[in-house]
Parts: sequence; C-alpha cells; structure tokens
Amino acid sequence: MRQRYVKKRLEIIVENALVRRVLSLLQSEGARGYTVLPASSGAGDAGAWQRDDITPALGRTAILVVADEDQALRLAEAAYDLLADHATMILLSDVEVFRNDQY
Amino acid sequence: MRQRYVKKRLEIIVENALVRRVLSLLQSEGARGYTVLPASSGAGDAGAWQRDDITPALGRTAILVVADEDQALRLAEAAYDLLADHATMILLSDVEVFRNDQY
Amino acid sequence: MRQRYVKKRLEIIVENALVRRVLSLLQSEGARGYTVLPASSGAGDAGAWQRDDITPALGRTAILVVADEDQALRLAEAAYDLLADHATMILLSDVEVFRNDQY
Amino acid sequence: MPFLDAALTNLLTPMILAFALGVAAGLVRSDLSIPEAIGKAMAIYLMFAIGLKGGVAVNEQGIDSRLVLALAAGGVISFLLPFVAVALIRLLSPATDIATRAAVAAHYGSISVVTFLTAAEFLRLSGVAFEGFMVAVVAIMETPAIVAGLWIARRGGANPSLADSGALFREVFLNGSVVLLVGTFIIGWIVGPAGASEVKAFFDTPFKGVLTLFLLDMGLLAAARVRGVGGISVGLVVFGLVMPALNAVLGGLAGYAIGLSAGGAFLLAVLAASASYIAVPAAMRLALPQANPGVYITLSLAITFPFNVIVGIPLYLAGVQALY
Amino acid sequence: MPFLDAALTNLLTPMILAFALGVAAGLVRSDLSIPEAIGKAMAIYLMFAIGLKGGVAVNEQGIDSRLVLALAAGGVISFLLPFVAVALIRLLSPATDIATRAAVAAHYGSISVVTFLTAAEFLRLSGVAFEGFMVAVVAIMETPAIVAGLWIARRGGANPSLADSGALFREVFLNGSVVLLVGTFIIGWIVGPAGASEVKAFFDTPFKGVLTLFLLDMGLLAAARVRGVGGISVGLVVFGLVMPALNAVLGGLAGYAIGLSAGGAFLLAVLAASASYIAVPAAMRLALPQANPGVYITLSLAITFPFNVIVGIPLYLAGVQALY
Amino acid sequence: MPFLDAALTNLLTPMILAFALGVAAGLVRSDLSIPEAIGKAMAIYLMFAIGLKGGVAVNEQGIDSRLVLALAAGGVISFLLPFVAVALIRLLSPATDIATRAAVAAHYGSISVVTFLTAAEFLRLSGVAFEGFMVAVVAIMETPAIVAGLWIARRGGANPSLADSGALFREVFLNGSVVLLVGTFIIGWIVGPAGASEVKAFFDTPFKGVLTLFLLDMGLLAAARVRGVGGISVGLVVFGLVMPALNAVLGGLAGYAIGLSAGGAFLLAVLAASASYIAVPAAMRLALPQANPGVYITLSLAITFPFNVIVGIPLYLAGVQALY
Ligand SMILES: Nc1ncnc2c1ncn2[C@@H]1O[C@H](COP(=O)(O)O)[C@@H](O)[C@H]1O
Ligand SMILES: Nc1ncnc2c1ncn2[C@@H]1O[C@H](COP(=O)(O)O)[C@@H](O)[C@H]1O
Ligand SMILES: Nc1ncnc2c1ncn2[C@@H]1O[C@H](COP(=O)(O)O)[C@@H](O)[C@H]1O
Ligand code: NA
Ligand code: NA
Ligand code: NA
Repeated sequence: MRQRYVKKRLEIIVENALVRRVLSLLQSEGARGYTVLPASSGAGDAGAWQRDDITPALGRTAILVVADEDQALRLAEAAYDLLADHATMILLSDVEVFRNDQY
Repeated sequence: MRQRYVKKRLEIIVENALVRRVLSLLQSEGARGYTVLPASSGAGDAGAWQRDDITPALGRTAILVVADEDQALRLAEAAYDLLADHATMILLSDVEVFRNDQY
Repeated sequence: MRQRYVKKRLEIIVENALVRRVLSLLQSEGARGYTVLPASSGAGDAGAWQRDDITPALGRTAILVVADEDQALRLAEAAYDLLADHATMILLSDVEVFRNDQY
Repeated sequence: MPFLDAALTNLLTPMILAFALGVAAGLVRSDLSIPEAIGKAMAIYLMFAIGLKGGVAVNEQGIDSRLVLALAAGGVISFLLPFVAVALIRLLSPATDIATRAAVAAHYGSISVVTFLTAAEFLRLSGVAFEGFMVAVVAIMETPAIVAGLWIARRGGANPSLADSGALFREVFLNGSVVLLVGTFIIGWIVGPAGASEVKAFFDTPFKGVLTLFLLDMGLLAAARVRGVGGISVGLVVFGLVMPALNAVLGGLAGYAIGLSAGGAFLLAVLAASASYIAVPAAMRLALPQANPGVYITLSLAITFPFNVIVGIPLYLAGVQALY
Repeated sequence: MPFLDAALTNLLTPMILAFALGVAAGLVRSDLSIPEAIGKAMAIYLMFAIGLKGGVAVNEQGIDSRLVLALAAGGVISFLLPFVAVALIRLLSPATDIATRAAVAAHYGSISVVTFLTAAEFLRLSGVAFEGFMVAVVAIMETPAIVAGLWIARRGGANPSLADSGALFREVFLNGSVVLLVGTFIIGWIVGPAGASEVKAFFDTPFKGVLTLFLLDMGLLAAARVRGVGGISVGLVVFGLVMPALNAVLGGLAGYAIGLSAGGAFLLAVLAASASYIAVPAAMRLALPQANPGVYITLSLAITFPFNVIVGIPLYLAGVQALY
Repeated sequence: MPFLDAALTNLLTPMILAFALGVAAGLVRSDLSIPEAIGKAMAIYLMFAIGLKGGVAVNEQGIDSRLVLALAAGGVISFLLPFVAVALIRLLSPATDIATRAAVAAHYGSISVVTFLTAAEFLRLSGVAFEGFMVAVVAIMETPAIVAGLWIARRGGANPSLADSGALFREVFLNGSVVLLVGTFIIGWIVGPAGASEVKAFFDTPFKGVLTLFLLDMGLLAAARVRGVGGISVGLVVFGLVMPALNAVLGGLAGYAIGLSAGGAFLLAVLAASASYIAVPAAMRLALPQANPGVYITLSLAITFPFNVIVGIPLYLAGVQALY
C-alpha cells in the first residue's frame, strides 16, 4: 500500500470577473498549482445567475487548490480578504494524496 | 486565525431533464443557495452517457449545496425521495466555511 | 433517518489525451461507475494550460469515482501507476451515500 | 430500375455521404467530434430556417382546408402510431418490459426533424413540389405520441410518474423544438417573401451545407450508439427496421386520402416513419424512468434513423409516386 | 401617420419578430436556449462585421473633421450622461442606495452594440444614409461612463474598490468589445473595399440573419430577467423607460449640433439611449460590488433594451427627422 | 522589389491583419477570446471545405502519376524531416534533453493545416494555380513524423511509453483531422463539381471569412504562448525560425523534382515548413510525457506559425518561382 498524505482542498467559487485576481493572489501567495472548473448556474443571497447569460460577469467559476493545511488556510484567508465585499463561497475540506511534494 | 464552521457538502448528480425539479425542491425545502456544475460524460448501472450526445436528456449535471448538517440531511433525503426511480448519485461530505450565516 | 454508508471519493485530474486510457483502466479494474467533469484551466509544476487552447491535448479533465475504500484505493494505485510519468493529480476523500450497493 | 437510380441519387449527395463519413469515423473510434454547442446551434439554425420557409410558403400560397386537414392528420397519426408500435413490439420482442415498450412506442409516434429535412432536400433534388405548410405538421407531430405512450404505460401497469404532470406537460408542449418551429413559422407567415428575403442569405443559401455538417454529426452520434445494438434483442432490431416502413405506408396513405400532393404525402410518410431522439427521450426520462433508455435511443438513433435516411427516403418516394 | 408606419416596418422585420419570439419563449419558460459559446461567437461576428464595414466606409469616404467631432461628442456624452442618470434616479427612486445608483448611471452612459446594429439596419430599411465612422463612436462610448460612474460613487461615499485600479482600468479599456471594434475598424480602414470584398460573403451577406438569431437569444435572455422586475421599485422601472428617451434627445441634438447627417444624428441618439449589459456590469462587479446587479442588469436588459428596440428606434428616427 | 510587394500583399489581407489583431489583443492581455467550441467548429469547417474542394478538383482533373508521387513525397518528407530537425536542435540547443528534442522534431515533420490554407489563399490572390490533390498530401503528412519522432526518442534512450502502442497508433492515425480531410476528400471525389455545387454556398463562398476569424483566434492563442518564449533557450528560438525556412527549401525542391507545378511545389514547401500544434502534441503527451510541452508548443505556435504566415509564405513563393 502506497503511503498517503493528508492535505486540504480549498475551493473558491467566485464571479468570473474576479477569477484573474484570485489567480494572481494564489500565485503571489505561493500556491504550487490550481485547477479552474466551470459552473453552469447558481443562486444565493445575491440572486440567481447562469452561465448562458449575456453578461458573463455574473457567472461563477470554481477554483480548486490542494495544499498543506497551513498553506491552504493562508490562501483561504487571503482570498477571504480579497473577496470580502463580493458574493463568493470559500470551502475547505480534507483530502489525501500520494505525492507529498507536489502541493 | 479566522473562525471556521463545519457544514455539509451535498452533491446530487442527476439527469439534465430533472435539474429543474431538483432545484425547485431545494428552494421549497429552504436551501439558501446552490451551484450547478456541468458534467461531460459518465457511466453507471444505467449505462454510459455523454454530454455531446444528440439527446441532452441523458446528460448529467452536478448540483452542489452547502448547508448545516441538519438541513443538508433533510435536503438529501428529500432529493432521494424525489429521485428514487432515477439513475442518480447523492453524496454527502464534510466541509468548513468562514461565514456561518451564509448557509 | 435513512442509513448512510461511508465510501471514498476518488478524483483524478488528468490530461485530455489520457482520459480514454484512465476510463478503460477503471473499467478493467471493476469500477461500477464514474463521472467525468470538465476543467477550464490550471497550472502546476508542468506549466499552465487552458481549455480554449488550440491544442486540446494539454487540457485537463476531472474523473470522479465513488467506491468502497478498498476498491477506491486499488483504483487510485492503478491510476497512479498508469500515470506515473504524467502531470496528474489524484485525490482521495471521504463521502457518505445512501445506496450501499451502487458503488 | 428507377428506384435504384433514386436511391443512388440520394446516397451520393454530400449530405448522405457526410452521414456515412460520420458513421465510419465513429465505428473506427476516431476522436473526431463536433462540440455539443455547435450541434445544438446547427439544430436551432435548421429549425429556424425551415420554420421560416414554411411560413413564407403559407404566406404566398394562402391557407386552404388541406392545411387544417394535414395538421389534424399529423396529430392523429402521432397519437395512434404508438398503439401500432406497442403491438408490434409485443409480437417481435415479448420479453421487453411494458415501460420500455411504451417508451419505444412514443418515440415512433413522434418525429425526427433531420429526417424530414433530408427528405425535403431529396424532393428538391428530384424536382417534386410539396406543400409549404408541412413544416407546421412537423411541429404538431412532436408531442401527441408522448401522451399516447404514457397512456399505454399506465394502462399496462407501468405507473408513469405524473405527480408533477402540470410541469411535465409544460415541458413537453413547450419544448424548444416545438416553440422554435411554430414561432418561426409564424414569423415567416407574417413577413412573407419580401421580409424573408432580408435574411435569405443566412437562412436559405447555406442551408444544405449546414445540413451536411449536421449529418456528419448525426453519423458520429449514431455510430456511438451502435455498440448499444449488442444489448438489445434481435426482435427489437427487426422492429426498428419494420416499424418505419409500416408507418411510412400509413402516413403516405393518410396524405393521399386527405388530398396532399405526392410530395406532401411523401413527407407525411417520412414523418410517420421517423422516430424522435430529442423531445421524447427527455419526456420519458421524466415520466417513465423505469423504461430503458439504452433500448429506445439505440433503436431510434442507431437503427431507424440510418435506415430512413439511406434506404427509406427513396423507397417511400417510390411508393408514394406509385400511388399518384 | 408616418411614425406608426415606421414603427410597424421596424416591428415586422424578421429581426424584431425573432426578438419577440425569444421573449415569448422565455416568458412561457420553454427550454429553448442558445448555447453560451454560440451567443459569444455571434457577438464577435457582429462586432467584427460592423467594425470592418465602418473602417471600409472611412477608407472610401476619407476622414473629415466630423469624425473627430463625433468621437469627441461620443466620449463626452458617455461621460456626462451618468450625471443626468444619477439625478433622475434620485428623483424617481430615492430609496436606491448610492452604489447602485452610480452603477445604474454608468450603464446608461455606456452603450449596447446590438441596439446600435438594429438601428443601423432600420436605417438601411428606411433608405437613410449615415456616416461609416459611427462604428468608431460605438467603441469610444463604451467606457467613459464607467469612469463617471465610479467617480459619482466615490463622491457619494460608496467607496469603489480601486485598490488594484491599474488592473481595473486595463480590464475596462481593453475589454474584448472595444479591442475588437477598434481593431476591425482599423483593418477595414487599411484593406478598403477591395480587400473587404474578399470576406464580404461571410461578414456582410449573412449579417442580418446572424443578427436575427442573436436577437432571438437577446429575447430569451431579456425574458429570463423579467422576473427581476418584480424586485425593483416602480420608480426604477419608470427610469428605465424615461432615461433612454431623454438620452436620445440629448444624443440627437448633439449629433445635429456637430453637423452629422440625419442618419448619423439618429445613431448617436440611439447610442445615448442604449444601456450597457456586458462591459459595464463586469466593471461594476469588480469595482462596486456593493451595487445590486439585480437592479442594473434588469433595468438594462429587461426594460431599456426591449423599449429601445421596439418603440425607441422608430421614435428616435421620427424625432431626428423632424429636426432636419 | 517584387518580394516586398508580395509580402505586403499577403500582410494587408483581412486574414493576416486579423491574425495581427489577435496577437495584439493577446499581448495587451485583453479579455477577448473565442470559445473553444467555436474554434473547434471553425477547424472542422475549414478541413471539411478544403477536403471537399480537393476531392472535387481530382474528380475534374483526373488522377495522374503526380498524385501518387506527391503522396509518396509528402509521406517521406514528413518521416525524414524530424531527423534533420533533431540534428539542428542538437547543434543550436545542446542542453535540450533527448525526449524534448525528439518531440520537437516530430512537430516539425508534421504540418499545420491553417498555414496550408493561408498559403493556398495567397496563391489564389497571386493568381498562381496548384494541384487540387495537394489536400491529400496534407492528410498524409500529419502522422509519419510522429513515428519518426518516437523512433528518435527510443534510439536516444528516452523510452517512449509504447506499452499500449496499438491504442497509440489508432489514436494517431485515426485522429480527427486525418479522418476528416481524407473523408471529405473522398466525398468531393465522388460527388464532383455538380454535387459539390449543392453545398458551395456554405463550404466555399464564406470560406475566406471563416479563415479570417480563425486567424484572429490563432493570433490570440499564439500571443498567449509568447510568455512561454522567455522559458526557452535562444538556440531553440533560432531553431524555430531557421527550421521552417530550411524545411521549405527541402519541400520546394522535392516538389520541383517530382514535377509539381510551381503552385504545388510551393504548397509542399509550406507543408514542410509548417509545424503541428494539434495532432503531434496529443501524441507526444501520450507517448513521450517526459518531453516538455512548454518547449514544443511555444516553438510551434508562438514562433514558427507567425513566422510562416507573415514572412515565410511570400518568401517561399518567391523562392519557388525563382526555380521555375
Ligand atoms: N449554500 C450554498 N451552496 C452552494 N452554493 C452556494 C451556496 N450559497 C451560495 N452559493 C454559490 O455562491 C454564489 C454566491 O452566493 P451569494 O453570495 O449567497 O449570492 C451563488 O450564486 C452560488 O453559486
Ligand atoms: N461509482 C460512481 N462513481 C462516480 N459516478 C458514478 C458512480 N456511479 C454512478 N455514477 C454517475 O451517476 C450516473 C448514474 O448512475 P447509475 O444509476 O449507476 O447509472 C452515472 O452515469 C455516473 O455519471
Ligand atoms: N496544488 C494543486 N491544486 C490544484 N490543482 C493542481 C495542483 N497542482 C496541480 N494541479 C492541477 O494538475 C495539473 C498538473 O499538475 P502539475 O503536474 O503540477 O503540472 C495542473 O495543471 C493543475 O490543473
Ligand atoms: Na414517427
Ligand atoms: Na447610453
Ligand atoms: Na512540417
């Protein structure tokens, strides 16, 4: 059985207009990698949105980062500060990986 | 260190044709928000499907809801009942958030 | 309250060019089902990629499999071996389901 | 042998060859594929174009009683064919469960727009005229079969989930294809030839080319379903070949009886012969989830569609022309 | 009554009827929808086509001082209209918070390309000429309103997040529409009529048809926003109807004053009257996240856009023609 | 100076200017982008169109021995060029690892369809005829270079993962572009000019416009790769400029030797000069994952493609014409 390592999965669901900023934040905070996933539609306190809309700015995108607990928390807090005024969702959960050094 | 709150992440993978119904169920059961994510293809006991197909009805979509444990379980059970006859997948897991009141 | 069962969620983020191979591996290793989710862009040690690129081969896709712990670990290790030389990410986490027999 | 000539004429168009190319590429598992968004866009384009054209034709030709008769005939045929279908399945594949049987039956009562388009192009190529209002018949035949199929299922004891039947019927009757065909038909009717000439360069001139590309996609998708044929009984495969021919006879005779031109009767035959793979599967997943989609999609897309497009269309025209 | 005639002429084009079909389909909640990628591609096509056409016109007609005047007028109008707008909102809907007020104001200073295109087609249909360089005015009017809106917000105490204002202004001034319009305008200017004739069959001939399909999509999207109207005050709805008319008067007078042709003045009126729903919402989400997008998107897309396209365009032309 | 004239003629077409616009927009980091589905659809359209056209030309002109010779020459060139390339890289950038070297070499043996299309349009603009069957040569040159590249890698000790080599070679030889080019070539051959005229309004008339839009996209994507240039050695950049010119000489001479017309020899030169960025990267990710994609994609897309399209095409034509 190969050894596994516990990491944190950080997910940030953010308006399209802000993706670039979040990615540069992640980079400047030293994230090793990230993956951006598309979202189709959604709703929350700030109302409903859908990807097919004429106004791409309201659409949302999910940004996934896997990192060591410390790093993940740091990234999460930095993202939280950056996005304080925005309709966003930041999630943290546990995840296991095989390569300890990749994150 | 900012305080974090433990919530449940509920994921429902459901046929496109049923997305509208699941979303109105979530709404009527009082979910604060949801995010819909596209899926490309898949397979299970009911056979394989792919998004590029001519028949959009067989495609699947993932619906993500973050909620308090109680609420998430209630939503999950309601979805399970609604979708009892359908080829679907309902997943629950733990997740942490910063804003306690958003969910 | 309906009974829940603990399973593993296995996620494999892999280059598009390799999706077919991973899916046949999963099938030959006996996975009951899988769901493929699109990704938009990303970056890691092997550089950045984006889905809109002219070269689809560099794009990434997420493959999700829910399975019993044993089975999930077996699948994860087999995927790890198949993808040893490739820029890939394999994640394992806990998840609960209602139908014990579906996975 | 004029039929073989006609069949060859049909076969050797870029459209049908593109379909064949798609099938071939799919069978050798090439990674050729047309993005979903493009397939959807082409379908919208094709329906917009024929709706408009049909409406313009009615604007030019005026309405006569045959329009009303054709609409009525279309609706009745769509509603009745599922009963023929379900009987035939029981005969050919007795082991198929009632829900699946009813679902398949609904598919064969409804129609395939692309089959209709291919047939209409074949008519143009053959120099045979037809009534412009046939497009409205396409729209009307999409849905009655769904009602019939669900009724058959319930009668047979396979309880359709009609809990939310209001929602179901809204989804069925207001599905995109129906709304688009009817809406653009009305637009064409209102604007007439002068108005439509404004957009002719987009909706008319390149039409056949778009249809050709669409048929390439249909070929790829049909081939992707061919593996599904292994999973269904021989009786069902036979059904997928016999049912369209039988339905074509019924449709053609109905067209003849209500006084359509040979071209119109042929198109009614083709509509009767064709099977749905968009609107009906969606409705069945909602209301008859127990029915096996592997059966109805495979039959409709991998067997009946290619049969109609390659063999059926010239065959039905020969048959109808023998009648006139 | 020539205005009613003109209104009817506008209304009964395939374009406007397609918009109406989209609205109707959306209101009955049909599942008809046009994939995002297709909507985006049509927008790119339309902007490429008019940019090119405008540049070719300038290549043919040469530049004169009116081009410079029109650009200056466009920029000034786009910057000043938000001040008019914010005053009008304060009057009509005093409860609206300052951030939302400023954001709405920015939308009405900026422009809608599709409204412009529809107006230009209406001119062609009416046989009224206009200056080719008006396309450059479209590009120039996209963004000054954003600066004005943010300035209004800051003055009112709703601190825009300008922390990263370098990035913000790059994102605003180099947004896709502006770059595409300006870039293709320059291409058209360089290649002239001979060069453009190479691609005319793609960018010119089918243009109206693409616009028709795009308006179908706009109708669907506008209808999807209609539910939002319930969430905004009556005063704001009135604003969404009065503001475009008022802006059209200002724009038309400015066009007249700087010596544009009747067609050119009309287009300036339409640009002034139209409200943004792409570039400005993006900028506001970045810089004024406190402003309520439910208000500005609904006003712009579900109220002002349909008003302009259906009622406004013939009305503004009648008004401008009365002036000349 | 006729070459400068030709270069300018090439440069000032809407096509090349659209490419330049894309590069500019990308470099200033505008958010202009063309959805992936649209890019893919345009590529399919362009390949369908030229395949068809090539087949029709062969139907009209008949086959002669030169077709067979050209196919053979194309295959041999594609297989041999990687050996030239790998030697040149070793010379210019000795530090590059063997896997990356072999992968780059494979890219330069294979071809870029868009470069070919741009060159063919340049021929039309210059009034130079060429053999219709050159399209078949495009298809045949896509893949031999992959085999050569993998062979080079293995010989050099960078073990390609050929565990599943059956799958690999199916994926390589049945990749979408090859199947589409060959398939539509055969369709064109079968239906001939009469059949193709049915779909001419879609596949021929708007062709240049689609190519123009596609080149806009290519410009955006090339610019997105420019940052990658910083990460590669100067030697590799030089390679990306010298290799295409050298390959063009070899391709042009081969075309001359086998008796092609000046137009045909020029196209063979262009094919030899062009480098793959679709089929070969996919094959290399599968079989040579150790090779650095940042190197081969950047070289092919950000250096060689722009060089060929802007400088190379007029240069190679001048060169070939000097020969005839
Ligand atoms: N409870 C939730 N579960 C899942 N997604 C949510 C939830 N709340 C918000 N979201 C997503 O986050 C976006 C912004 O949330 P809000 O700020 O509440 O409008 C929504 O449009 C959803 O896409
Ligand atoms: N074990 C699994 N892991 C991931 N996705 C699954 C799994 N089982 C089913 N699915 C997804 O759920 C859909 C319906 O499942 P089924 O009812 O088993 O056909 C499949 O098509 C997959 O997309
Ligand atoms: N730490 C990470 N978090 C999220 N996604 C990652 C991470 N590292 C890598 N990835 C994804 O996996 C791909 C390959 O990773 P790499 O091999 O590091 O280049 C990247 O392009 C990302 O899409
Ligand atoms: Na039928
Ligand atoms: Na305005
Ligand atoms: Na080459």
